[in-house]
Amino acid sequence: MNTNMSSNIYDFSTLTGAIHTWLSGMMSSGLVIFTEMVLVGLAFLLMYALLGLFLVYFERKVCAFIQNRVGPNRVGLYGIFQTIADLIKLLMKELIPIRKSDKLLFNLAPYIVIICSFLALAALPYAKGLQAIDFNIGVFYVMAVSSLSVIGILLAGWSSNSKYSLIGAMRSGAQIVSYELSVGLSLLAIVVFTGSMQLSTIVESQANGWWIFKGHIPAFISFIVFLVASTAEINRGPFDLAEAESELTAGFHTEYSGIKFAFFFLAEYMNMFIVSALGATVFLGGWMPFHVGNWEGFNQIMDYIPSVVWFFSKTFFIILIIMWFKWTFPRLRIDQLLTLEWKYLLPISLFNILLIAFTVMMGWHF
Amino acid sequence: MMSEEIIKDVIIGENEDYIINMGPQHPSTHGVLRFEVCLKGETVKYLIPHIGYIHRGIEKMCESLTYPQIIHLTDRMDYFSAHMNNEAVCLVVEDAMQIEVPERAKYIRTILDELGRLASHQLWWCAFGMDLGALTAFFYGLRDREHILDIFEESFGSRLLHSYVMPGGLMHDVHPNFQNRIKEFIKYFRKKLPEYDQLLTGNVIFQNRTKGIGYMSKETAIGYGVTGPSARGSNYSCDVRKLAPYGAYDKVQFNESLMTEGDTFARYQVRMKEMWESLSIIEQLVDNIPADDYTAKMKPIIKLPAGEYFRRVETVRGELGVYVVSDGNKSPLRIKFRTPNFSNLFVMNEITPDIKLPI
Amino acid sequence: MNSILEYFTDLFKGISTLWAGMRITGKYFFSPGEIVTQQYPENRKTLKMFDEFKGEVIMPHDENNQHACTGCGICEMNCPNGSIEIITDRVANADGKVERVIDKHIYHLSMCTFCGLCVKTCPSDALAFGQKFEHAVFDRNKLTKVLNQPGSTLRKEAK
Amino acid sequence: MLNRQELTDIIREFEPEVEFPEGTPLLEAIVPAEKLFALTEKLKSDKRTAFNYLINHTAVDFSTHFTVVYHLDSTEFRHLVVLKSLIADRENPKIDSLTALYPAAEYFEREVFDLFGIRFNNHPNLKRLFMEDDYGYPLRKDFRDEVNIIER
Repeated sequence: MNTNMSSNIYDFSTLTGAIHTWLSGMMSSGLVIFTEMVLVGLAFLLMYALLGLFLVYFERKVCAFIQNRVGPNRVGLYGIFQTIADLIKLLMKELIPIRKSDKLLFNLAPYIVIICSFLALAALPYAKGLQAIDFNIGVFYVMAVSSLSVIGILLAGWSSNSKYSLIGAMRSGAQIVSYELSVGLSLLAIVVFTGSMQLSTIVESQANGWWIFKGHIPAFISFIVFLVASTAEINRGPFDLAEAESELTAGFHTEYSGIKFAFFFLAEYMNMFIVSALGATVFLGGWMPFHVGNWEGFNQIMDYIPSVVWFFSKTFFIILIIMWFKWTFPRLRIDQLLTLEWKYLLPISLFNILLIAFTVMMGWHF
Repeated sequence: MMSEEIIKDVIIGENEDYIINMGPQHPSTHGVLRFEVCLKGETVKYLIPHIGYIHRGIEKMCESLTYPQIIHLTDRMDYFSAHMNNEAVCLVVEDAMQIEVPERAKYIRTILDELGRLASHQLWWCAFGMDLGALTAFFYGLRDREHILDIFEESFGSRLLHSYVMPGGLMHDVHPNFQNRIKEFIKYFRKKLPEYDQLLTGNVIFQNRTKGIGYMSKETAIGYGVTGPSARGSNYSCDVRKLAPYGAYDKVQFNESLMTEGDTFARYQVRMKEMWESLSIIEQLVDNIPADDYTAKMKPIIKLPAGEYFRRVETVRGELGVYVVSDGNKSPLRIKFRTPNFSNLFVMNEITPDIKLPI
Repeated sequence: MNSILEYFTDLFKGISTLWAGMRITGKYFFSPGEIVTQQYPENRKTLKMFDEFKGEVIMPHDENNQHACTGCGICEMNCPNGSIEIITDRVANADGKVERVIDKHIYHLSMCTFCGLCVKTCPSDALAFGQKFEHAVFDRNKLTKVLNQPGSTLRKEAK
Repeated sequence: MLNRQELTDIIREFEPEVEFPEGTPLLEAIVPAEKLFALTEKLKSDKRTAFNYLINHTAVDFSTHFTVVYHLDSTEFRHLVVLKSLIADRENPKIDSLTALYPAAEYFEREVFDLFGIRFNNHPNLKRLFMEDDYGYPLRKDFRDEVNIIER
């Protein structure tokens, strides 16, 4: 089944290849790599800022529609410049120094959090041929890097010399460490199916169908577990105990203001994007278009939609689900949060791995 | 030699109190009170309420105001049960002067009481949801409350603090649209109320958060003088509407909502049941408002005969007692409001220990 | 065995209750017709307050610039917050008798609690509630208003 | 539910010195201040009366003396009695605390102490509830505060 013929027109490797040959013609090979790195870095910075701004706007609109409201609608058409106005406000705000806080760690924490979310962006395949580094342990790398942000949160909570912050950070630590397990195990399910940890290989393996369809019930279960656990891992409602505003005012970032607060805020939204992108890549086929069996005509039409569009629409579908969670459920208590992980998610995903191993062994998947 | 005690005390700090403040600027207390919460880990060891942040000296002010003027201050004591507070003062004055209130006024007062109860319970529901982290509940509750506030605004001109009940009856007659609007609202709200149940009551997270939390026994409730829905969750029958009916409560059929569990979820369910009861009370009354005068003939200056008077009404949060000492002048010598929240609040220290921090 | 059954019934019951909540929010997400918020400054033209709305205390004047206030001071006496002050004047009328007329009916909007006692107790129905609700000003003094218009006179009832 | 006469008889049996004013809407009993605690204890523990619910507690300043007022209710029988005690000493008013009988009394008494300056013996935590420590007692008739209170 050769379905990738027509999607080649959107292959980004031709573009990147062209840039590489153009640069090699002008300078030495070392300089080429350096220039390319700078270019990629700039591209990611731009994407990071734009995505962050858009996600904040998207969240506000989604929650407004759920709550029978209109949402931001004053700044620009439909309020699209609202988040930019907010960003300008945050940039202009005073950075309040906290007496008796640990100055170095207090200032370091937001950078750790934002760097961790930045690192994970590199390994994600955005489209055919558009991926900064294609690690052969891509899934592992993204998980490892995204779980580093707990260090920043703990530092923020400890160094700001506030009881609310400390409680929030401790909760966050317990939460992220335990939910990391379930995220890992649910992703492991697909790794078992694919036999590879390389994200590009996982995407390629879904050319004839996404894993959530191909993998029968076990894949679906691991998708649900992944959704719940990753929502918890990025500290979003209903698992936002770390910043539960009706209990701890703002949790670990109570004492932060201005741009440092904006870093935490932006990192939270980018983490949401990263887990959604990872989920879309692993379970929903990444940039692969939607194909149905032998419907050649239908598949041809699907191929004409660019792979970038596929990737981002799948990602935003998962983001929408995560937002739907947040705006429906009340928050869990800390003991219930841990009960959910250790009593429900972990045994289920362990059993699920067993089921998948059996399925793969018997060759029951497509 | 360091004994184990010293190690525990000084080095680990086991007996040291870890105190955090909930309020007065904390998002869950809205500037009205402060809880001094002592924690052990995430568990509450003890909790001390501090009140008085919005104490306005109403009792002192009342000593220099006439009775109709006092009524506009009682709105502000608990602005979600403004009508009931007004009515309590009016009942005292009417008792003392032995005025027969026209039936029409009684019916309308009762309808307004129940509408106020509904509006307050809606706001309670949405704020409760918000405090638990379900922010959408907040907007659904406010959306439905708006309909009641519109009814209020059409008839009395203000949405929250409508000093509408006067000694002897009402300030002026209700708007001709009053009955129709209420019927429309009942039809609308009967459809929306089951959604409340689906969104929060049935939710497994919500039930786990509220069940078994803050257990209050009936004896504790009586001892601390807890009244209203909070006490009825502990199977303590204390509804003044049943015990000593005032207004038109003796003409309607309704059940006192009681639960036996005594925890937060029971108190929640009592209030949800009360919303259904309020709807049915309003339904029974709204068609039968007699055509009558809206107020009895009153003298322009109201002077209470010397003596002491005490009346109780059931507000949204419990029993409101008004104790008036009059020396025959047009303003009272002493007026004391036994507000329900004052008593309800201080039971907090009794029921909160040993529960996890998100109360 | 029983506990295992309980574990799974708990799990599925929990998921079904969660799904019930998500159905409600999902329903509203896909029905923009349910949006209830008003677009405030844009709908100023169409915004109409209810007739009884207590915006501020006004003194209605007719087309001859006449009002009904006799300056008796009952509203001032009844006001719980002292937000009404009345300054009267003594003027000789056409018959040569000295009679009390109102000079200034001062109304402090900043102190008013809209209890409605002045409107209710006014014996000549000279006061009413206005419909204006946008009272924000930059200077507090602007909230003190003189209700009777300059040059206005007392309306004489046709006998 | 006991009627007015029966209650009067029972209270008289407990405490012969109690006076009952005529013509009051509720049953009132004027108790000597030093006998108040003993009488209330009996009223609460006796099976016939069972006054277990303190609705309201406050004080009134009559310029010559203070009156401390207790509204007691029985959740079982739903009869009501108003207990009153006169405190003539305006300089250093004192009365027994009922906190041991009714937990609700603790905060009512703190409020009365805050507003009237009446001290309660045996109160576990007699601190001011609203006002600062050096503020006067605002509900006394002779209280003056030129700064914060505008008199009309």
